[in-house]
Amino acid sequence: MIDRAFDLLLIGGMLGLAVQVVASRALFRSVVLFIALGLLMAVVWARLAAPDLALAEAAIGAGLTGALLLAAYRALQPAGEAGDAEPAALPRRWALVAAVLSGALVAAIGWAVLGLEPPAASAGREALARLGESGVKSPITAVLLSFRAVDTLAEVVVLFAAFLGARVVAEPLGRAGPGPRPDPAGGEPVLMPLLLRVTVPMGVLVAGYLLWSGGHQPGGAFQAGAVLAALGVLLRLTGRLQPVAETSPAERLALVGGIVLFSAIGLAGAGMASAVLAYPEGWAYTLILLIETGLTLAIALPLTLLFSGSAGLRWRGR
Amino acid sequence: MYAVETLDLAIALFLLLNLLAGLGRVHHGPGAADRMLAAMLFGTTTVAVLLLLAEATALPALRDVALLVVLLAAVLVVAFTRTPRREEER
Amino acid sequence: MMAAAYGLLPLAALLTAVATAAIVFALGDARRRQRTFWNLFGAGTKLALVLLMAHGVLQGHTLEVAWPALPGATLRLVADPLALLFAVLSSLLWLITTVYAIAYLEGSGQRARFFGFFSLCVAATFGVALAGNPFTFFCFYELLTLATYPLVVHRGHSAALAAGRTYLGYTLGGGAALLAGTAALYVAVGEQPFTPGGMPAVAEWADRAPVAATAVLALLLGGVAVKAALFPLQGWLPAAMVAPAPVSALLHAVAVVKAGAFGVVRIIEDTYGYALAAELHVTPVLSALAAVTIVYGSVRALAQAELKRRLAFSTVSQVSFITLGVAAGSQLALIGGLAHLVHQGLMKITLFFCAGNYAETLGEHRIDALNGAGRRMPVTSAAFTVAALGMMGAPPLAGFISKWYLGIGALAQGQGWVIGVLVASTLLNAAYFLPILRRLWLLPATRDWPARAGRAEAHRGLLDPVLLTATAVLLAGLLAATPLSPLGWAARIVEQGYPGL
Amino acid sequence: MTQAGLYTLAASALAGIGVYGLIVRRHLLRRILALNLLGNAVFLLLVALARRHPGYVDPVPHAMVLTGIVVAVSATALALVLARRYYAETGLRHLPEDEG
Amino acid sequence: MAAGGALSLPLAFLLPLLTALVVFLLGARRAPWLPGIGALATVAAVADAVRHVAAHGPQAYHLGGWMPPLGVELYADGLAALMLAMTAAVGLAVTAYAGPYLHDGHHHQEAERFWPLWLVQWAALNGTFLAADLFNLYIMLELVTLTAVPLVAITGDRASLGAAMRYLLLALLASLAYLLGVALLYGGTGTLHLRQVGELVGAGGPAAVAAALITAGLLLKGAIFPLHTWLVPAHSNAPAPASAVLSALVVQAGVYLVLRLWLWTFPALLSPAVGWLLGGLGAASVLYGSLQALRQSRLKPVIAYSTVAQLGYPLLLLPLAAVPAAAAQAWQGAAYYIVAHGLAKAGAFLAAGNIRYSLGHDRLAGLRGIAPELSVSVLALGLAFVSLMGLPPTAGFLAKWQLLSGALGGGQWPWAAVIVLGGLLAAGYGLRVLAMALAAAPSDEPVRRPPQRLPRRMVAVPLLLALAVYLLGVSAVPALRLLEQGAPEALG
Amino acid sequence: MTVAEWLSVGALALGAAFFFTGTVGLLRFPGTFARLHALTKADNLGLGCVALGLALQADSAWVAAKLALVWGVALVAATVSAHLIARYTLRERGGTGRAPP
Repeated sequence: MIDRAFDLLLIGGMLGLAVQVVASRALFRSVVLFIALGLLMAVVWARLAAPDLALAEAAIGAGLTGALLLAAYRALQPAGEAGDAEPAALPRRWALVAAVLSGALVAAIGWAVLGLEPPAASAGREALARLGESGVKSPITAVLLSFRAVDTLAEVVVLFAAFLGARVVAEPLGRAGPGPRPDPAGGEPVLMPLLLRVTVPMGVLVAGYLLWSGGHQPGGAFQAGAVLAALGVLLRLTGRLQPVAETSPAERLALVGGIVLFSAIGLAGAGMASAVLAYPEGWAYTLILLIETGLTLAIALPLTLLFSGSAGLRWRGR
Repeated sequence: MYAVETLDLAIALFLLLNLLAGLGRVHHGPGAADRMLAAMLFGTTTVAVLLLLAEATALPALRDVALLVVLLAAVLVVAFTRTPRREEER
Repeated sequence: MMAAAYGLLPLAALLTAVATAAIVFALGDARRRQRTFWNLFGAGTKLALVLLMAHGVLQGHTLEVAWPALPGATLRLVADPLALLFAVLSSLLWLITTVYAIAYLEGSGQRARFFGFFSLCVAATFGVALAGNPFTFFCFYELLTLATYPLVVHRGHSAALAAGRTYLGYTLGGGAALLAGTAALYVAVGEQPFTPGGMPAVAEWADRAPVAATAVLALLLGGVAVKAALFPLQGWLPAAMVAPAPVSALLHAVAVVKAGAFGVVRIIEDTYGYALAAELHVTPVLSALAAVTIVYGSVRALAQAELKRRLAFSTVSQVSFITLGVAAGSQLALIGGLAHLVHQGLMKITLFFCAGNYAETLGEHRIDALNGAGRRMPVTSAAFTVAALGMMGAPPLAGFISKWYLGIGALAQGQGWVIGVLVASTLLNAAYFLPILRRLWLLPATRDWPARAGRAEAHRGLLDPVLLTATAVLLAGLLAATPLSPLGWAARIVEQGYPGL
Repeated sequence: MTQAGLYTLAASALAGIGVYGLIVRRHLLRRILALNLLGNAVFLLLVALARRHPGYVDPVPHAMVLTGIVVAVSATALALVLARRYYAETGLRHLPEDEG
Repeated sequence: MAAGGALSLPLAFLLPLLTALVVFLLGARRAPWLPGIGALATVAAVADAVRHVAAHGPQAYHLGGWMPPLGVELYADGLAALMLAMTAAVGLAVTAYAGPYLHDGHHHQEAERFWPLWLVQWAALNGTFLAADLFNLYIMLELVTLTAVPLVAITGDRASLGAAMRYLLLALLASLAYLLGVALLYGGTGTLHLRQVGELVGAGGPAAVAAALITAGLLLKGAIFPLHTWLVPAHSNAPAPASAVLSALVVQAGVYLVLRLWLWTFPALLSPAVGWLLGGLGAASVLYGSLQALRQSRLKPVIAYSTVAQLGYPLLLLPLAAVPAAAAQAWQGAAYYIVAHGLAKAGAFLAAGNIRYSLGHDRLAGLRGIAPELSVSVLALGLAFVSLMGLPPTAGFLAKWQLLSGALGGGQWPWAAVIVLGGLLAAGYGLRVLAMALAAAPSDEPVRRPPQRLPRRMVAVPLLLALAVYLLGVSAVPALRLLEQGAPEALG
Repeated sequence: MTVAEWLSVGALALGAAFFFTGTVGLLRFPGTFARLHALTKADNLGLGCVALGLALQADSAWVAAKLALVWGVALVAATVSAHLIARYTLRERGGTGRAPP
């Protein structure tokens, strides 16, 4: 009863937020509502017994995407510009067409999902049954790094490609990223160092913990990487990390080292184990942990750099 | 223990209601800060909901999620206050 | 061993022309002497290879190369007597035209491009001649279109470009029809080699589906009729006159219109077979169209004031004799038509060379400006006279021979009206050629042509080819009775291949 | 209706909202937001479907969504960078064909 | 737990990827030879894969040793092998061309950025052709998109940025539509493996919705009318090597997947009505793209619209696949079309790149009296266009012949008419370009800007690509024999 | 139910009440600063009570410690966030740009 009420309320809130994101006349409101929606999605994942996703959503959906959207919003809404300079909305009849189209889509998908019988067998069931062969105890980590390791490899490459792409299209260093710090004369808020002193070590610890726990419970390289990236964003925002125009060798290594390591171990599988991306008997857990460590960096750094809008970052303490 | 879990869920439900009510502030503003404030409420309440759900649905990992949310909530606020201000953010 | 070597001859001859094109392209514009050498070397080698092939065929060898392009569609080159008739003609005239073109284009730009495509054009013509099945025929037929286009627009001014557009509009449209027809034919009967007397499978199919078979035949003929300049698809030919004289010679005498006429022969005689084509009521239509074209072309020629345009309409008229010979349906008429394939080529190339000489040496393009040119350029004018008389059908020249065979062949089939067409054509030919001859020889010069470089005649490179071809016109008529004359060879083709007609 | 069924329907509704927003709204940032809504809908559908099985939760869709989230944030980040540069060069916040 | 299949399958994905990573690590300036080495290694892997398929039939490689549905399978049948080979040829050419193009002193930064992007894209393309897993395909498609968009924008001018933005938004929408369909399929079948899904999915409503979503996404990625709007600005504003891979490979991957999925995963749904719908879209692409190409005043948009047109032909297979008398030939024609178009289009774009590089513009009217220095590039352009027109002796012709024969054999004359008409229209726009290049310079033209000297390799590469089209035009038999490996029974 | 459970229920109920207060404050109070005050204080107290309530239900000290950690971090984050937003609002209204004392 309460379960049902909770679900209905959650769904209602989620859809209401989504409608507001689209319908809200002020763009800033849309952005904030979208960030709130991210938090709500974390609760949705929690309700659907997907704590891994809730972790990822909390780190990426709420933290990183929010920061990215805010920075982009500011960049597209220049100072001194009065009013809402959005292009006029579609004429009413087109909006109606769009509504009909979207309605049809909703009806089609809804109809399809209601007619969908759960299959007797599924890849997931087999994954659970053969979890023991993977070398890790968490089924999701087993799927990500053993059964379907190539997806994970390709996906980290996607992130790398997005970084490469951003290098091509980014604005010049001075204008890219979140922008200059607002008011040097005013100095930094007195409490900022406190925040950093608590958040950064805690964040690193949490990242390490998530990385380590990926083997047996929710967590893993994604979540750990996302946490580190969020810390990077924080340090970039507070000026501890400064954007620079060149990627340092160490950064290059961090960006691709994990992928190279993953590929190399994967290739070695052809000789040392049964196939490419297979792990030698008894080595699976160790190698997976090793790969995940590399991937954590390969996820954290490009995300930070994408936010920063720069090719590299340099430490400039305080 | 059944009763306690139900209670946890009930409280989570109540908090969810609270949270959605707070969205009114995002809507009405009037200032950008008010909107962010509402988002903060969202953050804290979400943490509480997650903690309750962790207990109610026996998913201890949700506590890690809650920890992440509190840890990263500040990032958003910093992102909001530390980027150049614009005139119009209604 | 020997047989195998013979078997590779068609490929070797084809590749000779392609390689010549490649070398000429690669040499670029600057290296004139090397280009001239390779041009002549390529043309000479090809002619030698083709003559060797003719020898092989006479010896009874099978000269055939085939390789599969697609499952169910083979690229096949076969040297049968009919193929060789066209191949020898084109190779010989290529050599001569090359000599002429080298002299003619002296000093003009883009010669590497010109001679490259020129060679490619001849390679395509050779492929059309030796194509052993409709698929191969189509491939080379389209290649010919493409290779000639840059020659038509060679001068590059807007008139040339407009002519090129017209040319392509017609020929690619025809190509599309031919493609559709050929593909439909393959779908219906699968791949069949060209078979003298018609493909048996086509006959069976026509029994089952006469309407479809007629439609496909119409598509095929429609496709080749464009190049053969059959009325009402002749519009491109006069337009293409903007091209340089050697190109006109090539288009009219050697390659393009001949490929069309040759296509008519292959389709009527070797694909459907005359009997089937007649049964499907296609041949009467074809002969009627040919007759109309003959008269139409001649009438239009009468009205042209420019020499090359008059010659162009003359071609429209003359080429249709070949079609007429095929459509008439008797052995004799077919012999006449095939012989005319060669004869018309020799005559028309001579005429175009001469026209080129007048243009080049005197700077005259219009007929009324040629008064007295015969005395100024006696050799050229003599050659022109021989060829023009041949065109009219004056005995004992080449044109007379083919028209004679056409006439008696048609009579044998009881198609007396063909005689009427022949007579009308001859009269019209006389009407548009004799005034020219009169101006050349009888009227006094009205213009004061400056002697270029002290020469009165066209220079050697332009003159020798004309002499050669004019002599050939003479010989083809005088020696018609010998077995290796065009007529003798045509007779051999018909007797061996189409005994049933 | 089961919990999973409820969420699958929610997912289809969310997809509709996203697509509507994508068509109707022209500001680049809004389009990117709409795409993210659509992405969330797809993820929600996957996860809800994973929950239908009696006795177990299918981990494969979870892994897919985890991957999908990273892909989505990569694409979003690139799109935002591109939108900013586009704006810097053209002064436009929407695609030219969406004018008026 | 055995991998089965040839090791070259995963290598075809991993080798270009690793090269990209190492190039990024070392910097393209420090290791200018590295992309070439990587390209050659990739070509070798692809050659080995093709050899395996030709000799031993379709190859299935089970990554990690996990059989589907648990693991991801790489699967190379004849069609995939053909795509890999075409990609390898184009890839090698583009790699060879981009060297001098980018390292001429003007494009240093572009070079640093181009190489890793392009090599990752190559890996992703190979992955797209090989993946037999619907979700893995999603990631590969995203990878292709996220590398293609920056390649569009690499010059950084306004037009290309707008084009890239539009492309990115639409491509992301397409990916999500695809993923939505995949979610439904997995929900219904419990597997992501292409053929397993095909066996389990049936023809019910959910399957139809899934197929519709997936197809809509792929048609958008494949720029099929009326979802083609993004292509022309994107492809005509990119630098030459990028245009070449975008037109020859990236969009073709979308069309390839449409065929792959309809023939392997949704054959049960391929009713005549659906076939006619998809074929109709293909036909509309052919006609619309060609007509638009006729109206352009710049060279690169002509070539880009020609891409829209050419992408339509393979879709004509779908209505023909259900007609037994048409299926086999149409299948061969459609597959060969993709190969022929890929090579010819890459050649055309690279040749156009030379013209632009040298003259500084690509206006058709400005091509009159083009300098003799460019004659080889013009020749390459012309040769490539002949294949796009479908005239002999080119691969484009053989493909057209097979497709046309299939249509006629099945009595499907409307499709045959589209094919013939499309060829004529292609001739129209092709020769419009070539006429300009053959034309003499207008006499009143002021002194022409001396063309910039072209590096020799840039001259040679487009010509070689164009010649390859002719080599494949002499005989399609080896390629079509390869294609038979693992062809669906209905098309065998 | 045990004493601990009763206590837990009480703490949770109190937490819910705090949250409710915070929300009402956010919605009803006039002025940004007033809302800021109400919200940060009430919410974090609410979170504290909820954490306490849950800690009382927890099976292990590890869980309780984690709950405490969550609350602790939340306090720091909330403090700093409130501070930042206050500064921001001040400056937005043309203030000195200096943090309020």
